[in-house]
Amino acid sequence: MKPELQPRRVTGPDGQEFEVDPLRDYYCEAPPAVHPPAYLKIIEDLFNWARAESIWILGFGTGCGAIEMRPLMTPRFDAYRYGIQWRPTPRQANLFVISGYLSVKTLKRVIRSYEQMQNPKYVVGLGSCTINGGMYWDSYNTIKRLDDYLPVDVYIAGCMPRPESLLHGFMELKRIIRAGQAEGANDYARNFAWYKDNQKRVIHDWDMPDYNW
Amino acid sequence: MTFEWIQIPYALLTIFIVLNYGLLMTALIAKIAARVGRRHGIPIWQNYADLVKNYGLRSSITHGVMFYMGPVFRLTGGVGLLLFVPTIYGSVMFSNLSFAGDLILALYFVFFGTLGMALGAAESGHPYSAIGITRGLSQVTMAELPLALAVFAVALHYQTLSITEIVAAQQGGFLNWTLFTNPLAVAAAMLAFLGSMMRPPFDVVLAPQEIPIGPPTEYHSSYLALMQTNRVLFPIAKIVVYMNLFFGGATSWPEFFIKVFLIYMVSVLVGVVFPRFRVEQSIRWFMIWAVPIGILAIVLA
Amino acid sequence: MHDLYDRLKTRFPLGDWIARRPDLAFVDVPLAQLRSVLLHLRDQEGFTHLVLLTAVDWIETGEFQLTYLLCNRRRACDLGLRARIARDPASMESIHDLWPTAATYQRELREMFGIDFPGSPRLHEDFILEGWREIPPYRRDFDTLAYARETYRERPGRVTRDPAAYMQQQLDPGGH
Amino acid sequence: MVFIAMAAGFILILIGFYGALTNRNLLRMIVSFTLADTGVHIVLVAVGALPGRTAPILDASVPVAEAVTRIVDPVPQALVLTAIVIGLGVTTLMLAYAYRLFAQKGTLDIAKFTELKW
Amino acid sequence: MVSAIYPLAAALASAFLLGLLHERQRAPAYAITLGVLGFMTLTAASWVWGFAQTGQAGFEIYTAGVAPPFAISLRLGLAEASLMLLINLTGLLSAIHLQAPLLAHGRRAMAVLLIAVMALGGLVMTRDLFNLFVFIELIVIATGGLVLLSDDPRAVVAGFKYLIISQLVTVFLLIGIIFAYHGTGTLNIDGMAMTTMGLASGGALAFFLMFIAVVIETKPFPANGWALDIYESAHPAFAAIFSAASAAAALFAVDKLLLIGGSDWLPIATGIGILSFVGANLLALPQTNDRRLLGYSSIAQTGLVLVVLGQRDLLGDHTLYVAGGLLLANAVAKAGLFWLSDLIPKREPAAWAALRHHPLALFAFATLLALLVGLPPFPSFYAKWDLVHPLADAGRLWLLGLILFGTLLEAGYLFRWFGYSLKREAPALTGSLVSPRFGVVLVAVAAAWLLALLWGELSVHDNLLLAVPLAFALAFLALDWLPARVKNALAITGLVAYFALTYTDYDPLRMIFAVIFLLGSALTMLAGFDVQGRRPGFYPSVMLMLAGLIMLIRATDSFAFFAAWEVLTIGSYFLILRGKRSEPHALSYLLFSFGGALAMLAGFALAAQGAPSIELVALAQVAESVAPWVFLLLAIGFMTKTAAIGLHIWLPGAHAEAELDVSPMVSGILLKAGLYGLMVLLLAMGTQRLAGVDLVDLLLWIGALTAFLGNLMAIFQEDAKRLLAYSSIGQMGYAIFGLALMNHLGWLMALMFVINHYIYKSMLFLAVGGVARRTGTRQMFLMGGLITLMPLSFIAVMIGIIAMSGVPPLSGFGGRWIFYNAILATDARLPIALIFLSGPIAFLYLFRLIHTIFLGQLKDEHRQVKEAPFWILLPQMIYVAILIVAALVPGLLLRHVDQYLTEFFPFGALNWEGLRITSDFGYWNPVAIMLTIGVIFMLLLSWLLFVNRRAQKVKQFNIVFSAERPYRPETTHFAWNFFAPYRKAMGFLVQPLVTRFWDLITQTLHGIGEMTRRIYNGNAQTYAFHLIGFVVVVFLLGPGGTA
Repeated sequence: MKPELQPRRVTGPDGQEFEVDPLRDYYCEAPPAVHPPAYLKIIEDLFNWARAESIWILGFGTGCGAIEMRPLMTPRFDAYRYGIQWRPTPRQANLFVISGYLSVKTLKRVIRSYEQMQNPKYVVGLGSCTINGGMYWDSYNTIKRLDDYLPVDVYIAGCMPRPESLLHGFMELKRIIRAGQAEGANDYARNFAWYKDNQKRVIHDWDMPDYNW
Repeated sequence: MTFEWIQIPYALLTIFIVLNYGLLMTALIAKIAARVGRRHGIPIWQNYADLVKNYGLRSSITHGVMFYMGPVFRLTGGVGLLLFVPTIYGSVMFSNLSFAGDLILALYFVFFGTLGMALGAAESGHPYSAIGITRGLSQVTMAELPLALAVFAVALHYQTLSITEIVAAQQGGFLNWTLFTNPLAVAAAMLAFLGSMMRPPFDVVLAPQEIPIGPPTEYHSSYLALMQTNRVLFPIAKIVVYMNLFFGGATSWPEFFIKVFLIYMVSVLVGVVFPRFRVEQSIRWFMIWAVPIGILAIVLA
Repeated sequence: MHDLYDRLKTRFPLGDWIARRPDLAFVDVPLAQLRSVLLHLRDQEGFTHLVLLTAVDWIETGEFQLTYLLCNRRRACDLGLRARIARDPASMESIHDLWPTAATYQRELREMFGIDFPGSPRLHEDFILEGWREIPPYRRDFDTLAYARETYRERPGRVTRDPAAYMQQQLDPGGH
Repeated sequence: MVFIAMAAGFILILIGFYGALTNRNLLRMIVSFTLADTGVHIVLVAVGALPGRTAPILDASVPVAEAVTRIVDPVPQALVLTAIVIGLGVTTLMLAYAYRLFAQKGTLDIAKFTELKW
Repeated sequence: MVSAIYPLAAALASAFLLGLLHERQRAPAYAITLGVLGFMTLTAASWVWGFAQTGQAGFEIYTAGVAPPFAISLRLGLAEASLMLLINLTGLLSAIHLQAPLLAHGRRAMAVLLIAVMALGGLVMTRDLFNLFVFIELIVIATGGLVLLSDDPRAVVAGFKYLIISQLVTVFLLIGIIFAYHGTGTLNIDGMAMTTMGLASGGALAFFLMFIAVVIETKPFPANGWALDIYESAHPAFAAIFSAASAAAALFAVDKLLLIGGSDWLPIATGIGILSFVGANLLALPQTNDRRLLGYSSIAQTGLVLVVLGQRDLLGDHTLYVAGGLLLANAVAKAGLFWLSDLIPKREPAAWAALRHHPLALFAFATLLALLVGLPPFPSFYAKWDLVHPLADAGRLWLLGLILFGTLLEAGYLFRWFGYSLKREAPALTGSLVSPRFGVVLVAVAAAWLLALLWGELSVHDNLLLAVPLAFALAFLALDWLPARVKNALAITGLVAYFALTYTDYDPLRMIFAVIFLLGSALTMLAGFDVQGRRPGFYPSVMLMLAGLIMLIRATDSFAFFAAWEVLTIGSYFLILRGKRSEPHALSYLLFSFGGALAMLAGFALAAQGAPSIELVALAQVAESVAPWVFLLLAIGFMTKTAAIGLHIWLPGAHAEAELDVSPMVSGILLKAGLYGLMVLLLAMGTQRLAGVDLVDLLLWIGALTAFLGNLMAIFQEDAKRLLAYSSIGQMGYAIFGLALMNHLGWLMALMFVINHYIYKSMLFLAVGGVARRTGTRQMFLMGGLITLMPLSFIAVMIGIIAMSGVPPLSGFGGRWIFYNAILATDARLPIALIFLSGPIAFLYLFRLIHTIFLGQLKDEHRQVKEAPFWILLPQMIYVAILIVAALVPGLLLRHVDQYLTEFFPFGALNWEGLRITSDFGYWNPVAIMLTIGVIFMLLLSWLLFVNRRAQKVKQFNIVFSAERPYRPETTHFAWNFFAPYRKAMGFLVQPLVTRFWDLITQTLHGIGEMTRRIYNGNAQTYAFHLIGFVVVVFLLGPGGTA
């Protein structure tokens, strides 16, 4: 573990000495909770409609696919008209597009960012690499199955997929959302132990709390 | 003017109208901007979807009490400002709570939301929030100055601080508007207006790439929804002040809609043309261009 | 560029001159002379830019070959200096004092090849591989495929084909 | 007569001052001051007598009532005596000082005794 | 009444008798010496008592039973008796102090001491020139002997230099005497005075020589190198005699001679005096030896008395009172200080920190310094006041200015010295405090207070010492042994009781100040309950300050006002000096305040036009020719206290470095004194024009600039208390601006600022102080995230900043609203732009204050910090309550003030109907605003609570950090250089120009002092040259020049 995360002795201003355990004192340790849908179906439907019509993508390009997503916002493809836009912070984003191959180092950041998004949240795997490793199938440092680590709602195959197929993927996601089937966040909470196990298996220097609030 | 209970439903009605108008108008403006770029742009009801979605998010976190109250302060500021200013001139229904205070109340209440928001954002402990607040506060101190000068010039001009009386003095043809009777003050005020609208070239506060969205970095879910509501209400409330002071106020809702839209478009037009200033650049810009006009306005008033 | 070789030759014992392009050449340098050649090139010959520092694992001879690629901006030419060091234990003099950027390359080489550069700043911090526990992955005795198989779960149904053959078959199933 | 005495006295005073201010040797300074003192005494004697007055003897020729304006005040003469005595005293004291100063530093140069300054 | 001959004879006889004793019988010899000195002292005391009781005039003593010119006559009057008492007492006490060296040197030394004291007394009493000469020479010889009592080997040199000078003096004196006699036919001073000396016979020259010889005995600058050497090297007890008794006697001799010279010679005496006063004080600035410093001060004071003697034509019979006040004050103080210096192990002034070990010694030091500087209630204070007034009336403004300048210089180095004594590293005292050597110091201290009482009684003004508040404050000196909590309770009770007793006396304007000064300070002092132990020195200081404040608002004439001003200045100085690192700041505070006070003194003196003092309301009737100057001087005086820009540099350090509960007092309460002064001034004098400039307009600009720059500087501070201090500067600027608007609402606003600023600045200083106490730092960037640990402090700060920034619904908004209405009624437009700008700037630093301390990231070492102590929180919570009440019903107090102001500004009053407040321009309904905002806020909050009911509370590192995680809180807390972009844009405005300006001035003064004192090169001959040069120059400028 990094030295800054190890417990340390600190002297307070009154001379009293005490221990600070960063992981305990600076991070929330609560596990993720399963959040049920709204009590009234009609309200949940309204929410699902809104969620489907307002998809905010986290601006985090994890691999080479990131550069392929730019055209989506150009006049030619104009994803805005589907209510899709980018947000710079995971707190405000709903959709995490894993854009291409995912190295272990990046996976750690992806997990952090994913966990900082709010329920409901969606993951789209973009390109072959997220599905089975693609051309990095024999790499020492690239994961092969994204759904081992995060709940994935939609995969978009291709290397790279064209913007049209991306749009298609997003439409598919919208459909799932509207049908109330995009419950990845709750799945993640429910199968938290399994996901963590998988994540920790590849991330050897796990230096963060189990769940990054 | 005194308080009567009937004013509460009237006020709610005002809020309802302005909120819906604002949601549609901002979408429309985004759509216009998109059309300029040969895009389709967002659907006209996009803002409703965003708002509902954010209210509908299931989970949320909190960094503490002030974090919780920040958006409440913010929206209170917006709603309060809207209610403290008479919306429609000559209408008893839509004079709202303007009996509580005059122009000065409106001028200072603007800061209420800013302060609360800054406190809330700061409690998140996020350095980007703090940087955003620094930038915002630094910029707004200088941007508000021409407005204060212009307001002072107008108050001198009409010898009153009551918004209703100022609007009354501008009735009877558009040549009576302050815009024409005191163009310097209006010029100063409109420059200040650009600075307070969080649009380019004065939007470095939010700088989405550099300091992810600035002060509201940590805000999400219903907090964000409250702030979005305010983002719709507050500029309109501010524009209502401008409209009343400089553009003859509005005697009916259609006139209100048109004037608000046009005034809003000023900042949009400037925004799509100019690139972004850094904070110190915008401070200097206000100091060199806007403040002297304001000073000229009060000296000549 | 060959005149450069002639000039250098008079001063330093150099190996063969391998010209890849008119503006790119490689030359072998004895380990002991490497630093002085680098210094000379930087200060006298205008090779002010360290383009990269990389290594090749010659497992057969038990050596690493280090390549210092320098660039002369003014004359728009690159010169690669090659030096060989023992593979085990692999250690090399650090040149971060000549080019601060070298420190980063050296960090990478330490991580990927396990070459030590004593004195180089932040050398032992993780660079790309966080929490790596095996032997350095670019050493040729590291079995990448086995490691990947063992570490990352595969998705069944993946088929690997030779691209040329596969396209041939797709475009011309008859095999004409 | 009075004038000559006065002139002599002043010349002595000036010589004394000159000597005291230009000689750096303590003893020479002291001697210079005695010269000046002597000059002062001469001047005192010369000036102390008021012209046209009688000796300070109150008898029939000088009624007590007019005495104030008619006699020469004896006090100035007493003053000279006192001054001489005091001058002697001061000179002695200075010599004693000079002795101690010499004992301290082994020199009589006044310019060497400047530890106290500013 | 004992005849004057007896003491002289007793001394002389016993001096001879001592010679009969055996060399080894030292103790009896010493006993005899003390006995004789005691007898002389008692005799003198009986004389003083007698003269004072009977009011009898002085009488002549004919030694030979006949009238002059046949015999020597002595005179004994009240003045002579007092001086004799002074001289004999000094001699006695010095003899006690000199016990060890006297016993070591034996009977001869004792005889010499007796002779010296006798001769000094003789010099005072004699009316005969011959006798004068004899006594002077006796003094010379005795001095020459007594100098050698010192352990310092350098004393020998000093004595020799003295003798050389004496030789020259003797020559001048004798020549002068004899020629004077020649011209007048008498040696009797009074006789000579009666006959106008014939100029033809060189009478003027004769008198000049005589006069200059005696003047040189007063050690005038620059012909005084020898005297300084004696002060530095002689035994301190002898230096005490040399300073107190010799100077007094010499001055009296000069005064007697001036009788002969007549009024023509007064200007010369004045000139020499003022040169000495200013010159010696200037040279004292760079002194590093305490005794030499005292020597310079002694010379300066003697010079000042000489000035007074030179002003006999103005002062007339009052000369004695004035000169006596200064002379006795100096003598007592100098004697005391020289005696005290014997307890100090080292000779640099900083070594006086040794006194810190003993509160009594420190008290003695403070008393003696105050006596020396002329602070109330000491005699020199009355004397200076009475000196300055005729001077101003007679138009001797240069002299007046120089006197004030010299006084300021003197205060500068003396209080710097006092600062050392409290703040520097304290060495051990040499000798114990129970020894007679310290006992004599206590006698001096007692004498100082006695003189204070006496001069107060004698003055035409009120006796300050008997004023109830001051007496109450001084009582705490005696109670200093009590535990702090008891004293605190006493103090609070006293304040509240005084208010209860006197609250009917105040008009609404004064009522506001009375409430703040009495009840407000009582409220702030609740925080004092937090302090354990005795807290020595705190209560006298704070009560002194509050006494000054109360006396200020109760004062009706200029004297009482000025005295109160000085009292509050000195009290607050002691208070500020208590802070850990406050030494330089306290000094700069004192110097600015003192300088301002001197400007006020000049202003009052100008205004009084010869009267001993002037009713404050009568300022309105000051003659038109001087009125603008009076206004200017008084305004400058008041603005040093409100820290107007240019005069502000003392404030940040002084307020920031003060103790936890002192900062709110000096900021929230003390600053109001300046505002009160300005109000009194503006009410009485209104607008004044000088050189075509309306001074009130000038004030308007100063106010606006102060508000702007004060606020601007505040936002760049890293130290929380400094930030608040700069903010105070800005706030005071607002208040000055409001006053200078000179309309109804402007004044109302200023008064509202007075109240509001008191409340929120006290609250913020307490809150920040509490935080600083708990976290051990004032640097804001070292704090952060304290909201959860110190929630109450956070609430106080939050309410404070909302109120202060003027955001509705709290009370600050009312101030802004009145402000806007006020400026609408004025024609001055440009300064308004500045004031507008400073409003939002205030917002910047306030936010910074709350953000960097309470929000953001909590630091490792602060994780277990506790909430501020109860007693520090209690006043804050009361302030919060007051703020909210004041926001809801601002009319509670303001209404009455509004009404009262109508007397002075009939137009523009507010209209208070129901809950609504209406002005000529607008309206405002505080309750409606509060309710509306409250309701909206609560509705939205409950909505959010409902929607967010399942929010997860997270910890401080659970933030979005670009997919990384924070490493340490200190690298995550964005706090240092918080307004960097603002600094880039506006930083050029906060160059420390003013600080540089004042630095330059002090450095120049120091430099001049440093350069000039090189003339004292230590060589006796050079000193002789100085003397002769001095004589020649005085001659050429005086009688020689006119002839």
